[in-house]
Amino acid sequence: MKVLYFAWVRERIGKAEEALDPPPTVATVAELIAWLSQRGEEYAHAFEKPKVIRAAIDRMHVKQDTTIAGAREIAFFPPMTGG
Amino acid sequence: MKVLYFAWVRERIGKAEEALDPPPTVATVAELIAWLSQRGEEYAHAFEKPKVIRAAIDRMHVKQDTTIAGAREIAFFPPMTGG
Amino acid sequence: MTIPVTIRLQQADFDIASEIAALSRGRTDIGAVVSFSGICRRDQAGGEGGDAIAALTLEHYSGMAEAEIARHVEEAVARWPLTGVTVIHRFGRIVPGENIVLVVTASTHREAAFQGAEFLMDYLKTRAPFWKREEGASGSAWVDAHDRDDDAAARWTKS
Amino acid sequence: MTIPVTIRLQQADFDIASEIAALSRGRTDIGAVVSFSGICRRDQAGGEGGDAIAALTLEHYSGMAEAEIARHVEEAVARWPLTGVTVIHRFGRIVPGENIVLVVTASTHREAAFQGAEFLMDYLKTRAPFWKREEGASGSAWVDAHDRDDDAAARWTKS
Repeated sequence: MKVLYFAWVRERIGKAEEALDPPPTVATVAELIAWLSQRGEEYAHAFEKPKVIRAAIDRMHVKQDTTIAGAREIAFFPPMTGG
Repeated sequence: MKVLYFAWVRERIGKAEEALDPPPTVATVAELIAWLSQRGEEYAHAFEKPKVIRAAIDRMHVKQDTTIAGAREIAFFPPMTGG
Repeated sequence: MTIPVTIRLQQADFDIASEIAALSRGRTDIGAVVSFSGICRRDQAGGEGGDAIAALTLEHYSGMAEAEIARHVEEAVARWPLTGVTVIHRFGRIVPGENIVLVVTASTHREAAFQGAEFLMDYLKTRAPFWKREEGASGSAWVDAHDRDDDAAARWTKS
Repeated sequence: MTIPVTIRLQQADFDIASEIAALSRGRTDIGAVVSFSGICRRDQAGGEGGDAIAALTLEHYSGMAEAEIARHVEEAVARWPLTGVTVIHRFGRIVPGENIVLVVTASTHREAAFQGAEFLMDYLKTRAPFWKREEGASGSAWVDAHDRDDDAAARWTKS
């Protein structure tokens, strides 16, 4: 699946997107965040406060208990500050 | 005092303004309306539903129980429909 | 603090863009500008499905209208942190598609700009001394006041 | 009924006047047009009295932002009798005094135009995937989300 990062999540991780293939035990958005946090210091820093992180699956806002099965594109970002 | 009429009050009375000198027994706006209604058919027609009539003294909205003592300019008109 | 306030009653049309620009040009303390323009519709005010109107004629109480609008702009400025207000109301004959009224409010924040503009429009609809007469195919008639406009205006009354 | 809807995300500035005109030109069924323009302020978003900012940079999630805004415009059109909606949101670097966002709503009646514009602005502030970064004298920082924007957005939730 394609994973996208925006704003300070992107800056901390140091990239805007990557292709990832998490193990099948990673079933939900929250589990994906936990799995990503193990991938290195930059990920641990980006996801240090997981409750702050917002997520979208295939360009729709989702809660962190949402399953990631079938997702083609998952995005992580801070609370939005547009307008 | 100067008395002004607007919209259909003006049309029914047939004039936009006039100078009037009501007797001292006419103390309030409501009493002035009653006194005006006696001045002819056109006035009776304009003021046939006195509760609908709005009034201003010296360019401020007033209720009909307001005293007219000291008024220089009194205006009568229907409910406003601007905007 | 004095803020820029423009109040104009005029027969001529107005240019919304230049009025918005005039409130915000060269300023960096304004975060939000709300404009409301009221436009003459072809449908009769009386309801849907009525005769089409050919024009509106707006009568006003000159002198009182300016003073009343100014008082209500002052009240809006006292209630919300506005950084500028413009109110323009036309009078005379206006055909469908033409502008009737413009309110522009500027503020640091959007809530104040929206609330100030709504307050002033509700006021103009119910208390400003203007009267509309509609010209239709079957003659002309004064527009009746709407209860729902009074209800809208009543929500601003401090209890 | 299909109504004119324009949604644009762009780096370039926009012209408020032509957007308002585009929604109302040649139509005689529109009685009210509300426009909201959000402008980049020199004060920091963090509060009064902070450092002045030199610029904002707006990042967005291309693809999601357009789709999300379109869904919310559809919701606004379903909730209020709107006759036209325009939403323009800029991205990239924006200096104080420049436009950031524009919402224009047209309707037969003013209440719908005001409510539709406020609903869309509250949505854009809280749920549209845009992020602001401020450049100041002492470096640059991402803007924090405001609780009061969330509160404003929450009032539209149907209970």
